[in-house]
Amino acid sequence: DWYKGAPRTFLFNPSADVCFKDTSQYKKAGPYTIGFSNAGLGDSWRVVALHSLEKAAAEHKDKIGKLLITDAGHDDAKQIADIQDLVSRGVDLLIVSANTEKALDPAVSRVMKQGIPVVMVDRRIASDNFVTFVTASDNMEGRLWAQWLVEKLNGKGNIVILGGQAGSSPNEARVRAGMQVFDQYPNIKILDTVYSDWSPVKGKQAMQAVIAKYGKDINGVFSTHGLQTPGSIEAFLEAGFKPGEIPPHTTADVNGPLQMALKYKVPMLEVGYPPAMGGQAIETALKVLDGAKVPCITEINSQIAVTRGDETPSIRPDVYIDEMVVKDGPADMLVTGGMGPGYDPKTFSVDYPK
Amino acid sequence: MSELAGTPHAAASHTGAGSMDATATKAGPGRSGLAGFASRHGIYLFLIALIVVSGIVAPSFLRGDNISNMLMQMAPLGIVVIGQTFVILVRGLDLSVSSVMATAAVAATSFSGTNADLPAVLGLGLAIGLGTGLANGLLITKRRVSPFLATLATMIVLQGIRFAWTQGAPSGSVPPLLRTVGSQAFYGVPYNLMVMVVLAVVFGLVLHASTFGRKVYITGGNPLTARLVGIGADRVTIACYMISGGLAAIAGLVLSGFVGIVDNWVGRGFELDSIVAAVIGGVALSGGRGSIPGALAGAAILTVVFNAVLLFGLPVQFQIIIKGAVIILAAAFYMRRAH
Amino acid sequence: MLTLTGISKGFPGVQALQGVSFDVAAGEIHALAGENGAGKSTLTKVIAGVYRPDEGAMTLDGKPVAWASPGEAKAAGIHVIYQEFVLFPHLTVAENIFLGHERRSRLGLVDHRRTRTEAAALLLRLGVDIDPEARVSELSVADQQMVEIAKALVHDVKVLILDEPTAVISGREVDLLFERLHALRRQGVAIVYISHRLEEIFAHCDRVTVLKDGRHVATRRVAELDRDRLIALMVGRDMRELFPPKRPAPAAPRPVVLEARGISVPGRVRRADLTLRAGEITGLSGMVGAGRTELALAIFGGLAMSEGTVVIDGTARHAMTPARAIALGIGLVTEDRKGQGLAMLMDVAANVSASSLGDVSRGGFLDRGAERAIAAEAIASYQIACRGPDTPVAVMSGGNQQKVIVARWARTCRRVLILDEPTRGVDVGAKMEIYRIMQALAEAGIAVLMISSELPEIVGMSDRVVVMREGIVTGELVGDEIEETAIVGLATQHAAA
Amino acid sequence: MPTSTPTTSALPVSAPARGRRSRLGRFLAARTGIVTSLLLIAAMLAVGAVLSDRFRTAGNLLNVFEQSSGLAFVSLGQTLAILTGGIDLSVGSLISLVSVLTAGLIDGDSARTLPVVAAMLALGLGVGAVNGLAVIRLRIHPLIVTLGTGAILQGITLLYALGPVGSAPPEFDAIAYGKLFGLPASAVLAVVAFVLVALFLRYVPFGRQIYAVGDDAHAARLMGLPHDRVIVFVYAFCGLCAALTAIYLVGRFGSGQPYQGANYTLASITPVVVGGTLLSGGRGGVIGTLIGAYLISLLNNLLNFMDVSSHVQLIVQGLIIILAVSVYIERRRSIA
Ligand SMILES: Nc1ncnc2c1ncn2[C@@H]1O[C@H](COP(=O)(O)OP(=O)(O)OP(=O)(O)O)[C@@H](O)[C@H]1O
Ligand SMILES: Nc1ncnc2c1ncn2[C@@H]1O[C@H](COP(=O)(O)OP(=O)(O)OP(=O)(O)O)[C@@H](O)[C@H]1O
Ligand SMILES: O[C@@H]1[C@@H](O)[C@H](O)OC[C@H]1O
Ligand SMILES: [Mg+2]
Ligand SMILES: [Mg+2]
Repeated sequence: DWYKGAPRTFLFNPSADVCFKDTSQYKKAGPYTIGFSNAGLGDSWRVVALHSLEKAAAEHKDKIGKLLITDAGHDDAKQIADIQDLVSRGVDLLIVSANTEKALDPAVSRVMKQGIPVVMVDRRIASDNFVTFVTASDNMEGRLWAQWLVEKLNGKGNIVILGGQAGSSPNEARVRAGMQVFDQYPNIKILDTVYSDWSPVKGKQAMQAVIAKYGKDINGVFSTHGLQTPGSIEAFLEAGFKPGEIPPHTTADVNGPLQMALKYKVPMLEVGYPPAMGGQAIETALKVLDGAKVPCITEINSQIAVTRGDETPSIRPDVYIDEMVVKDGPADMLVTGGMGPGYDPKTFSVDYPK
Repeated sequence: MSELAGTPHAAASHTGAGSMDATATKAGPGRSGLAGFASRHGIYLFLIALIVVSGIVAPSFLRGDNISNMLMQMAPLGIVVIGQTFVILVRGLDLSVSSVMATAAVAATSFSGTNADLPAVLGLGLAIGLGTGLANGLLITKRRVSPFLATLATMIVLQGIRFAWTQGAPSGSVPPLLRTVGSQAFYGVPYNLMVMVVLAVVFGLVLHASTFGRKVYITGGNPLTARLVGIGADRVTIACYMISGGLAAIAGLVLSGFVGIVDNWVGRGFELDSIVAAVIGGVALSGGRGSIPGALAGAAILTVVFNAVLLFGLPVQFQIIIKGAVIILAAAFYMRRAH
Repeated sequence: MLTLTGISKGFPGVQALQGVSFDVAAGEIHALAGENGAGKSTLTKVIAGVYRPDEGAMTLDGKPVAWASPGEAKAAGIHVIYQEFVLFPHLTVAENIFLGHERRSRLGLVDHRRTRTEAAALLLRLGVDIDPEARVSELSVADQQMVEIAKALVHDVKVLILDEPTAVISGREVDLLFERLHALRRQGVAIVYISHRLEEIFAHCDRVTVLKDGRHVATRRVAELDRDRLIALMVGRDMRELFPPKRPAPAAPRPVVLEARGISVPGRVRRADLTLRAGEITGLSGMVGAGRTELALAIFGGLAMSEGTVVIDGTARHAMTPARAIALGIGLVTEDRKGQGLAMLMDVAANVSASSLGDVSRGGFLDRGAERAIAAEAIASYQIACRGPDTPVAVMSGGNQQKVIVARWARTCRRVLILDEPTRGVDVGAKMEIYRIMQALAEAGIAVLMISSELPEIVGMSDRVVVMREGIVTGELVGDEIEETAIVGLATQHAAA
Repeated sequence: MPTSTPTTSALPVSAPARGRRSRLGRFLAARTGIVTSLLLIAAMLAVGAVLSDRFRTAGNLLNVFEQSSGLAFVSLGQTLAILTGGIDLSVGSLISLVSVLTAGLIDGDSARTLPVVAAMLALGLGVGAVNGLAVIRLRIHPLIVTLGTGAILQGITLLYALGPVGSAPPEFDAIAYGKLFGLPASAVLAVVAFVLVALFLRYVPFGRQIYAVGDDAHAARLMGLPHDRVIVFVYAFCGLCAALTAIYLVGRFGSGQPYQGANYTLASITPVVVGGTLLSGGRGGVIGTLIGAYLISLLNNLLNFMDVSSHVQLIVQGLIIILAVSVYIERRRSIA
């Protein structure tokens, strides 16, 4: 039912040459020691992504001798130290999900200079000093969301940008890409940009303030992920917006916003950013250590879903949100998790090589 | 010699025109009439003036839904401030409140998410809050760790436990009743405000009318006196930290109902904001001085300032800037009054 | 050298100095005498720039001066040894001595070796054996006082003021101090000397100025005075009038209420015994630092004792706590009013009821009406000057504050009342009132223990006197044995075993 | 600040100890913090060495050294504030402000490095001096003053930048990651700075007076010591250290971020107290802080090597604070 094909960003990419990296210099015999420097946990997306990575490592026990994982607790300074520590521990390859794109740049670039290949996942650094970046195209997400909002509003209206963590690459990239679209429409106005740290609670507080300021003048909310979207919808409801009156919202991955979209009749576009990229990072890492050619950006495919009747000329969904939602599922569930049936983040445990 | 009394300003007052203790009183000695009234009730007058001015500058400020919103935002802070007041009165402070809030909120989602769980949710939340308060109190009284460090340490430890418990991110949902309490209003009166008011009345009576409350003031006013008149100052102090922990847990639960989805950072910033509110409300960090109504007025001022900044069309950043200015001005005001 | 004219200084509730004039010449030791609270220390602090006088003028070397800070006075050559120590407990003895006048090397840096050796030399010159490397917090009170004195010898001072320097030292140390003072006098230093020990004034001082209740009473050449005339100037009346007449000793010995046996507090009290009897006033005397306060605190449960027992009405009590002591009917008026006795921000009613909250609460709630009624009664019967039960104690005068504390304990002590320096810093009127209360309590059958550093008070009030020295009880006097010389003998006698 | 509790307010009595203690005994007794920290470090090194031979490599231990320098720089200033019995809770916001301004104003252009760095150091100094002046003039507790100024600074930071801004010129890289005599440059600088301040505190009269003010501010005033100057100085110095930290972080991160310093406010206090400086002032020193900062970095490093989850790392960190501060409490006899 859903789109299962190759990444559209790859297929539809109009440029003649797609960037590829030769990784033969990193070819090595196993078993490998792979390090994963995680920016931090704290939201359900990141937990599933970590689990996906651990699961993939467990499936490759034959090749991976050791997987060393550190967690920086969303602290740039600690992540730099973690990366240094992982290098000290003698990793053959480093997977990094960088807390913020600029701050980790010098540290990650340094690792590459030392000849250790780095695979970025989900959050990249600002420069291109890595072998490849495993993602689901933040750019595509940002553009699709923006294009949809523009078309929903017939090219005229006021948008609030509800960001995640300021300075993290997915957030920055999605907003940048979205702005490329908005900038083409002079009658689209960005009222305010606020940040939520990917938290629904903070998202709600931030949106309450914005709604207090602009009220009914808000015509659309560009939310850079589904984690914070419920907070925004809540804030509208509390400000007295009735079902059907809440302006269109964008979202990704999370079940809660989908449930709310249906319940409160909120026009919504979901563009997936599957945490399954955690597992993909392991696959890609093994390719690199095998000396195989890899694309400079490894994108995995995103699902596109909208509320019924809210498709626009440019945005044709793969599925409708009512087909995608897990009606009685928990609000914080990741519908794009890809972890298979019976997965429960609370009890998940896998025997990966330590 | 190590608490406020040992610090520059207190010393300044020693060498200046008599010690602060000798002249400072709740009643503002020697002042009468309008000036005395203004000085005694300055905080409430300031709050009223703030509301009036905000209403004039931004008429939407006084709209029913805006007021309802502000009250809903104030309630969780107000609940924490009540506890913080107890702790500051005994010359302490509690930095662990935000961690308690988040942990209690996370705990609330670890059941099936129905109203039947409420007793368990409340019980577990309170256990976390009271347990943390007990740990703080014991460290402070028995191990003599400074309140700042003791509560900083428990804040960090609790955060670690929370992450270990949730494996990184909380999931699940809170009981519907908590949802209602945290995010609904009854004819414009938010339920969470009602919770705050009930708690304020109960703990206001405890502090201002009960024997225990008197012991709190004596312990904070002069710990040595407290000891020598047979008041179990240690037990009183521990109880204050437990009150703070317990109320923080309740605030965390209330706040968890705010969005229904809980994250690891419910209550982030409350540790400093609650101290700020208390100080603005006239609770002295040197202990023994302050009241619940004053502290709540402080919380209300913070909330109103935040709201007004937005309605005035100022950038959000001014919320923080004005918060900083208000706290310094308020502290300077009380200092001046004490002299 | 230094003259003061018409100096006034008030504190809320007290006029500490009123139109006081005073002068001290180079090469003179000028004594400043007066009762507690007469204003001696306040005058000192005005000279030192700690307080700015409300009125009056000051000249140094003929030039008018008005200090903006203690630093200015210091720079002008005025050095004060304050009654309360100005020492830094975490710094070493040597550092304390040279603080602000650091010994430097050629590079201008602090020369710690020189600081150490010079401090050692200085202490040697003073004749005391104190390790210059020790932290001041490790020293005994007497040694701390010697460090204070050593500090004065470091600089070239024009005016040296000593505020009761001998209160905590004795014997040889006192002699050494005066040797130094005489040397300084020869060098032309102007010395102001404050002491309650009149014999010192007569032995060493040139002139004496007497203050009373903040006013200048007289300035005389010491040679023109004798002891009685000086006392008359200070007190304005015969000392004996202050005290209520002693009650005759009863025919049968009074029953023992409390017996402290072999009480030790590490470093402060060694195996002290003390017996208190119903209806008797026992005076506990000794030099400041003798360990009287600690003995009292240990009995009351306010300080942990390392050995000993307290027997109350025949029952031995081991783990005493203040709460238990209060329940047993013991009360303690502490020596430090502000530091230990009162919650300064709270009102009279709250301070009076503090030790008997149970009496004014019902079902866990305070009965404010009952509390105010009790306070009103106390205010009336002890003649406490205040606006009423709601007056914050902070605005009251020292004597009235003291009466509030006495009122608190008079309510709850059924067996024993301990008063530690109950009249320190209170005026004559309040003093008499406190004596009267003590006597009344004793008449009501309560065992009263009065700790006091004032000999006349001990002599005037006590039925029995116990004397301590360096943590040890050195003797006991009854009836006619009670007189100043006997007490001083016991207080300064060297500890036997 | 409310660093003490009813229980710690003890009667000011202490045992007369006339007996002279041995030099060494006295030296060590005055440095419980340093001794305990060094023992802990030794224990960690032992555990780590047994655990993994990669842990005990010079490279790893030098990395730890480098990792500690950011924290060390802020804590250096914080130590002085705490020595006077105060505290500076504005350092985090000041770091954030200086880092966005430094990165934003230089924006990769080496020509601007000198003037901007100079201006930023002056800014740090100035903000700190304002803190100090507010403490003495308004007579407000430093905790409140710096909480307030911290909020104001954070607001200003966010007015300037909501997200990451600017970029560091290449020469910043040398401070953050470069080597000096084969040692991490930042760490060498940190050690030099600490030793200089330690010498200052010990050998310059003003340094001794900082201790005196923290030991007993009232007595310091009576002695005519320059109490007010000491207070203004330590907060100004604290601001300067925060600005230095920010500039170092710009080098390490290559850009400025508006929440860069947030973690440092409370974190800057830990090495100070772990190193044995009393929160109540008057006792301690910067060498303890330097060791404390190294200890904290080493702890992180060791826990990473031990594969301890980040959650447990937090718990251990909290417990270390408790352990450290309850070792150094001054034992005083108190009423009851
Ligand atoms: N800082 C102050 N605040 C309020 N009252 C004060 C202060 N200092 C002194 N007093 C009061 O001023 C009066 C004079 O006190 P002062 O200390 O000068 O007396 P004194 O002659 O030195 O007494 P003593 O012999 O007991 O030392 C006393 O009533 C005292 O309580
Ligand atoms: N080592 C010390 N450091 C600081 N202050 C001290 C020290 N020892 C005593 N004091 C203070 O000096 C004063 C008198 O000393 P202390 O209380 O030891 O003597 P005491 O035994 O009470 O003497 P007294 O016999 O006069 O009651 C008290 O106020 C006490 O707090
Ligand atoms: O990429 C983002 C991830 O880093 C964040 O933590 O969760 C939401 C995702 O979109
Ligand atoms: Mg005096
Ligand atoms: Mg005494």
